[in-house]
Amino acid sequence: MKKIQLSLLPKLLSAIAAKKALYLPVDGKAGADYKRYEEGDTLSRACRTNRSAKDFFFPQVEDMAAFRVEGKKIEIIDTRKENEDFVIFGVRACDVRSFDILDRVFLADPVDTFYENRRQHATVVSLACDAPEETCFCRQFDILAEDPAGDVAAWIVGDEMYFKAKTEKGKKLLSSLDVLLADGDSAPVEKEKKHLEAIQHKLPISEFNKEHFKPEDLMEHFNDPAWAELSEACLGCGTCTFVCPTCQCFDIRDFKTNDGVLRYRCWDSCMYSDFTKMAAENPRHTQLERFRQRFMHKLVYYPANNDGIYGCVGCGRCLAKCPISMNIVKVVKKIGGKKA
Amino acid sequence: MQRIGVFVCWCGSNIAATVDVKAVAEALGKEPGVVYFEDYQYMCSEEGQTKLQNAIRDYKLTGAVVCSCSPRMHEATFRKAAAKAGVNSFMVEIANIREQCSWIHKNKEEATEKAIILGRAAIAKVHLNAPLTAGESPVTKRALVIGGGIAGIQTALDIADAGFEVDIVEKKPTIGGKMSQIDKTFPTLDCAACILTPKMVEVAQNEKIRIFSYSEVDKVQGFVGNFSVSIRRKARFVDEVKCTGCGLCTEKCPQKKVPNEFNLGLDQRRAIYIPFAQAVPKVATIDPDYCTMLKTGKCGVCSKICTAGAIDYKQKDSFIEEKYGAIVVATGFNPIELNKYDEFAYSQSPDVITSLEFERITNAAGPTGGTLLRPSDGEHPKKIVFVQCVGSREDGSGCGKTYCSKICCMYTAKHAMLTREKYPDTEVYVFYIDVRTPGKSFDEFYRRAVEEYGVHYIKGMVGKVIPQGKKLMVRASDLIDRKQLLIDADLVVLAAAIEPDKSARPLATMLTASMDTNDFFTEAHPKLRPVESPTAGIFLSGCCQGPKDIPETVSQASACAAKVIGLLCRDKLTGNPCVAHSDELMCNGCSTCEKVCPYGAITYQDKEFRMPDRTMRTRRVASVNPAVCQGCGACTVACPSGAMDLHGFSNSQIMAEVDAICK
Amino acid sequence: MQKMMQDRARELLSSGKVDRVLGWIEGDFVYDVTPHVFRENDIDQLIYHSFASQNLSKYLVGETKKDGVIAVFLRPCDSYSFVQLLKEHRFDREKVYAIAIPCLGKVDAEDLRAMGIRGITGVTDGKERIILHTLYGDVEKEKSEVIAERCRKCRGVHAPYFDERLGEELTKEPLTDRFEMVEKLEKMTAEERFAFWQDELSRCIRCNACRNVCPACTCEKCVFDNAASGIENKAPASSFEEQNFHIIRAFHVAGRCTDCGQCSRVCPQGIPLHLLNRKFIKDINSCYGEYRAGADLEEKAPLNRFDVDDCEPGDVVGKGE
Amino acid sequence: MQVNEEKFEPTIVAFCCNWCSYAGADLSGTNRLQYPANVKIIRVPCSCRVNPMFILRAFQRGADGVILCGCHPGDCHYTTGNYFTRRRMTLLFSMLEFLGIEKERTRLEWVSAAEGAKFAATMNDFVATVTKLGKNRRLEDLRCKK
Repeated sequence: MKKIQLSLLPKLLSAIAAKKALYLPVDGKAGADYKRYEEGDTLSRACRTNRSAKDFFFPQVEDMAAFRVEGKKIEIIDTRKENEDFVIFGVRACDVRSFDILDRVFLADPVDTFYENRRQHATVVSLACDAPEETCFCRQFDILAEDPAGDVAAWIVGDEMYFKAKTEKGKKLLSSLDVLLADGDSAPVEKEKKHLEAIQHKLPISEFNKEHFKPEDLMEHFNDPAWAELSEACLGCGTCTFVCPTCQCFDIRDFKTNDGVLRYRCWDSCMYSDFTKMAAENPRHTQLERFRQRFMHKLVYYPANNDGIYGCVGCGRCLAKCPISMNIVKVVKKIGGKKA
Repeated sequence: MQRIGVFVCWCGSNIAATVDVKAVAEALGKEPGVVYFEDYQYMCSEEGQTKLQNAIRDYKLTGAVVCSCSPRMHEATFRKAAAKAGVNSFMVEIANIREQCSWIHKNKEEATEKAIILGRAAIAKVHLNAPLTAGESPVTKRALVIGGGIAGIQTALDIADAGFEVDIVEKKPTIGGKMSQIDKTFPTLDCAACILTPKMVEVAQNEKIRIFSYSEVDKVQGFVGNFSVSIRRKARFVDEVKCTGCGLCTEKCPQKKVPNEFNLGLDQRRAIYIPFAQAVPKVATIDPDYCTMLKTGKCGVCSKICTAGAIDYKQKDSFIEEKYGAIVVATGFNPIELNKYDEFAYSQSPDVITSLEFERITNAAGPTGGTLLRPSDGEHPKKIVFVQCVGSREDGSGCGKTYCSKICCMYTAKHAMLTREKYPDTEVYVFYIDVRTPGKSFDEFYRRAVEEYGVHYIKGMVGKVIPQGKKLMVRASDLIDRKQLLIDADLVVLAAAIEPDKSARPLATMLTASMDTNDFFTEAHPKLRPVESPTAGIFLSGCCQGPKDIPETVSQASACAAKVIGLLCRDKLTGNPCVAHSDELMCNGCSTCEKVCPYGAITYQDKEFRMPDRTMRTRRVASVNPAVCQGCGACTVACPSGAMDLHGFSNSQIMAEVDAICK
Repeated sequence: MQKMMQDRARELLSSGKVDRVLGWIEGDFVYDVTPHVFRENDIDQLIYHSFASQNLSKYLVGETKKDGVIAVFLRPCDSYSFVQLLKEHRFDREKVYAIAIPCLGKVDAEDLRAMGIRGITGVTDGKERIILHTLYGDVEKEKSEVIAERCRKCRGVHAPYFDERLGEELTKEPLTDRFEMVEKLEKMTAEERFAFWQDELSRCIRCNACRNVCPACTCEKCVFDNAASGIENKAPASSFEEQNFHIIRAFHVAGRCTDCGQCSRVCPQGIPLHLLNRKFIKDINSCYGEYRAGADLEEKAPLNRFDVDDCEPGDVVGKGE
Repeated sequence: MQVNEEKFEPTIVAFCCNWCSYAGADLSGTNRLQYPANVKIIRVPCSCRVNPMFILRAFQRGADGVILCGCHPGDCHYTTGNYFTRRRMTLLFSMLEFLGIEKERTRLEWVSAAEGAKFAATMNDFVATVTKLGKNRRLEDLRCKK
C-alpha cells in the first residue's frame, strides 16, 4: 500500500506524465471526460464520465489500413501506429469491469490485434467511488465500487490518496513513482471501504432480478410481449450504445481519400436501422427487434457465452443519457421481473 | 466499371498552343477506367468524329470524354457521333479546355495541369453516368404570336402560309403597331401605311389567322409543343362581330376630350374610337376611363345610334383557353419617357417633341394633316433642331440606356431630309455623337441629307434647351469646330431611345423566358440562334429582342416563322432526359419539392409499398412529369431526404467532379 | 393538471372517441420519464410535471400508421411541431385527437445535477416556484433559476390546430431573448467562433440522438444513413464530419425547425445544438420577415419562397462582427 | 525569417449555371480575358442545383474557396431558380460564418452570359482574396490528403 498527500497529487500526475502518456477524467463544460493530462489539470471527482473508458482500447474511430491508387495501381498501406505506453488514472470500478467484458470479445480467437495492442500498452489506475449517483447499480453485477480492480487501485481517504498495486504492471508503475509515494497503512483504506460499501447499499436501484436471465430462458425472454411496450418510445438513436462501456459493435468502412481509400472502423449501434447490412439489409426490421437485440445481448446472449458474466456493468450512463429515459433497469424489471 | 475513351482536341493551335495536348492525353490515359486515349487536331471535324466512333467500336468503349471547346459549342456534336457508334449520347462528357483553359491561361505548364484536372473531373463524372433516353411528347400544331406590330404580322403570315393556324394577341384595339404611326420609311421613303396596311388586311383575311385584339396573355402553362395559354379578352363594350366599323359612333360620342394615343396625345379623340382609318379589326372600342355611360350610367348615345346594335355596356373581360405548340414574342418597343430629361425642356415646352411625335405631325393622317406645324401655336417652324441619342449610349449612371437604339440616326436623317424637301426655307440642325449608318443604302441616304439637302450636321451634344418666348434657345457645343453654339430654334425634336414594351417583363416571367438587364429577351445564342429564346418553344420576333429597323424586323420575323414552322412540322418532340426523378423509397411526401418547382412538374400520389418488415404500407410519394420538368434541379436541394435527384447532374456525379477537382 | 389529463383521457378512451392516448409515464425516478401509449388499463400512470420533457408529436408519424385514433397531449412547443409535421403530410390528421395542455416550463435532471441538486425523488410544481424532493431533503427554487434553456423563450401560446384545450392557456413573457447567445457568438471574431464550435462539436459522438428526437427530422431515410447520398457517415471520423453533420442537419431543418429545443436536451455530450437552429431562425426572421415554423398550416416556408428583392449573402454574412 | 514558402496556390471550385454564368465564363475565354488557373468550373443546369452538400464537400476535399455563379435575379433560365439559390446560400454562408469559417471563402455572384469581363474580374478578385486568406484549415478533412 502506498499513499500520497492529495496536495501532492499534481506532482504525482506530472511524474507519471513525464514517463508515459497519462489520461484522467477532468471536469469540463458539460460534465467530466477523460483527457490527456496537461500541467494544471485536476482529477475530476465525478463518479461518472460522460464517455466511458472503453475509448482507450476501442476508440470510436480507428484507421485500419489505407489503399493508395495511382493510375491503375493499388498500393496497400499499413496505417497502424504502435501505441505508446499510457496510464489511465482514476477509472471507476464499473468501467474497469467493462475492460474484462471487452477482453472476452476482442481477445478471444481471432484476437483483435488493434485492441490487444492498446490493452498491452495500458496501465489502469482505478479509483474507489465515494459519491455514487442514484442511477448507479454496479453492485447488482457484483462489482465492488469500494474496491475496484485494475492494475493499481486507489482510494481517497481524507486528504490522502492510497494506492494498491494489483498486477505486475501496477507494481511497476508504483515503483517507478517511489520517490513521491510514501508507504501507507491499509487500515484507513479498509475502514473507507466499509464506509463506501454502506453507501452502495443505500442506492435506490436494488431490486434487480437478473438471475432470471438464464440461457435456458432465452426463447421465453425473446418472445416476451413486453418488448413491444418497452421499445415503443425508442427513438432508435445510438446514445445508449455509445455511452455504454461494454457495447462493442463496430462497422468497417471505406473513406474515399484524394488518392485512394482509407479503411477504418467505427462504433456502430444495434439500435440503428442501418446496422449490420446482411444481404443488403438489416435483418432486424423493426425498432422492437433492434431494441430487444441490445438487451438480450447484454443480459442473455453474452452471459450464455461468457461464464454467466453479464454484459452490463451498472454504470448508469444509459439511465442518465437516454433521450426518452428507457434503460436496462426498466428492461430488467419488466422482462426479468416476471419470473420473480 | 466503365470503359472510357479520352479524346484531346488541339483545336488547331487554339488549345495546343497553350496546353500540352499529348501530356494531357497521356495523363488521363492513366486514370482508372480509361482504356483508350488520343489527341487530334480537330475533334469536331468529320475525321475527328470518325476517330471517336472507331475507338468506341474497337475498344468497346462505354463512355467518352472529349477535352475540347465548351460543351455549349460541341457537346451535341460529340454526343450525336457517339450515339451513331452505339454509345448512349449521355455517356459523353466534355472537358472544356479551350474557353476555360487554353484561352485564359498563358503559362503552358499551368494550363496543361488544369486541363488534366478538368479531364479527370469529366472522367469521374462519366464513371457515374448512365444511359439516358429522352421521352417524347406530341406537338400542338398551332402558334401564338404575342404582339401585332409588323414583326408579329410578318411572323403570323409566314406561319399561316405554311399551313399552320396562328393566333395573334394584341393588347391595343388594332394590330399595326408602331409602323402604323410612321409616315415614311427609310431609306426608300415609301409610305409606311402603303406597305403596312395591305399586310394588315392580309392578316385579317387569312383563314388560318385569328386576331385577338384588345387582349392580353393571362397565363401560360406547359412546355414546348404543349403550351396551354389563357388569353384575356378585355371588354371593349362593342360586339366585334356585330360592329361594322362604320365609325358613326366615333363621330357622335359627346365625350370629345380624350387624348388620342395614336397621335401621341397631340390631338383628341372620342370615348368610343377606332384608332385609325385602316385599323384591323375595324371595330370601335369604348374607353372605360372616359365613357360617361360606363362611369355614370347616363349617356348611351353610341348605343342609340348604332344600327348594328353592337354596343354592349355590360360586356366583361372574357378568357379564351387555347393550346399552342409554339409561342412567338413580338411585343415591340416604346420610346423612353423623357420626363427626366429636364435639360431638353421636354415637359416644359410643347415645341420640344419626340421623333415619333414628329412622325405624327408630318403624317397626312396625323393631327395636322401632314403639314409641319408647331404644336404650341400651329405656326411653321423655321428653324428645327434634331437631337440624337437622347437616352441612348449613356454610361449607365443616369436614367438612360447604355445601348445604341440603332434606328435614330436613320430616321433623323429622314426627318431632316423630308423637312428640307417640303419646306426648303427651314433651317435644320442635327446634333449627333456619331452617325451610324450600316445597312443597305443607309450611308448614301445620310449623305444625301447632308450634301443634297443641306442639313446642318453638328457633332456635339445639346447641353440645354431654354424656352424663351416663342423660341427655344438651344445651347450646344460643336466638337469639331470647338465652339459653343446658341440656336434660336422653333422646334426641337428629340430622338428618344427605345426600350422594350413594359408588358414584356411580366410576360417573360409567365413564359419562363430570360431577359437581359434592359428587359430585351435573350436569344438562345446571340449569333447562331438569334430568333429563339433559351426556353424551348418560345421564339423572338422584332424589337423585343433588341432595337431594329423595319427591314431587319421583317427579316427576323420571317426567320422566326421559319423556326416555328420547323417545330410545328414535327409530330413528336424528344424531351430533355436530364430531368428530376424521385426515389420513392426515400421520399417523405412532404411537398417541399413541389413548392419550388417553377413548372408544376411534381405531383404526389399514394402508393403501396412493401416495407422491409414485409408489411405493406401506403405512402405519399412525389412523382415528376418528365415532359414538364426542365431539369433545373431546384427540387433536388429542397428535398431533405435526398430522394429527389437529377439525371445527368446527379448528386454523386457533381460530388465526383468536386472530388476530382480538389484532389 | 395531471389528474385532469388522466380523467379526460379516461373519458375519451371509454367513450370510444380515441383508442389510445399518447402521454408520459414515470420510471424509477421522478425525472425518469418516457413517452408512452396508454390504454384504459394503465391510464392511471399518466403523469405530467416538470420532468415530462419529451416532445410527443413526432411519435404520431408512427402511431397514425396503426389502426384507430390516438389522443395526444400537446404542450405549446409541441403544438408547433405538430403543425409542421401535419404541413409536411407526415401523419394522418384523421387519426389524431390533439389536446392542448399548458406548460409551466420544464426542468432537466442533468441541469439540476450540475447545480448540485442530486438524489431527486419527487417534485411539486408551482407557477413561480418549484420544490424538488431529494434524498437529502427538499430544495425550493425559483422556477426561473432552474428552468431549461429551451423553455426560457416560451410564450406559452399554442399553434391553433388542436381539437380541444385542457386547462387554461398560460401565456407568459419569455425569460430571455432567445437570440442572446447567437448574437454573442456573432460578435466574436471568426477565430473565436471557430474555437467555440470546435470545442463543442469535437465532443459529438454522432449518436444521432439530436436527429432522432427532432420532430423535423422524419425522413424515411436520412442522407447520413443512406449510402447512395454520398455523405453517409456513422462516426465523427474527422472534425469535418462533425461540422458537416451538424451544418447539413441544421440546414435541412432550416425554416422547419420550431425551436422546441429537444436536440440540445437529448445531447449526451451537452452540445448547445439549438444555437445552430436559432442562428437560422434569426437570419430568416431578419432577412425574410418573422416566420415561425408550425404556426400556420398554409404559409410557405422561407426556403420555399422568395422575394425578387431579397438580400444578397453579402448583405448578411459578416455583419455580425 | 526565411522566406521559403512557395506562393500559396488555392484550389477554387466554381459552380456555374449552364445558361448564364457558364456562358459568361466561355465568353471571358472567347475574349481571352485572363484569370488564374486555380479556378476550376463545374457546370450545373442552374445555380439552384447546387446543394450545400457540394460546397461542404469541396471544402472537405481541399478546396480553399467555393464560388457559386448564376444568372442575375430575374434572368434565371428556369425563372425562379436563382431566387431560391440566393436564399439558400445566404443562410448557408451565414451559418458557415457562424461556425467560424472565414466568410471570404464562399461567394455568390450573378454573372450573365454577356458578362465575360465580369466573370474574369470576379475570379481574379476571388482568387486574390482566398490567396490572401491562406489554406482552408477550418473545414478540411485531413484524411483526404493521406
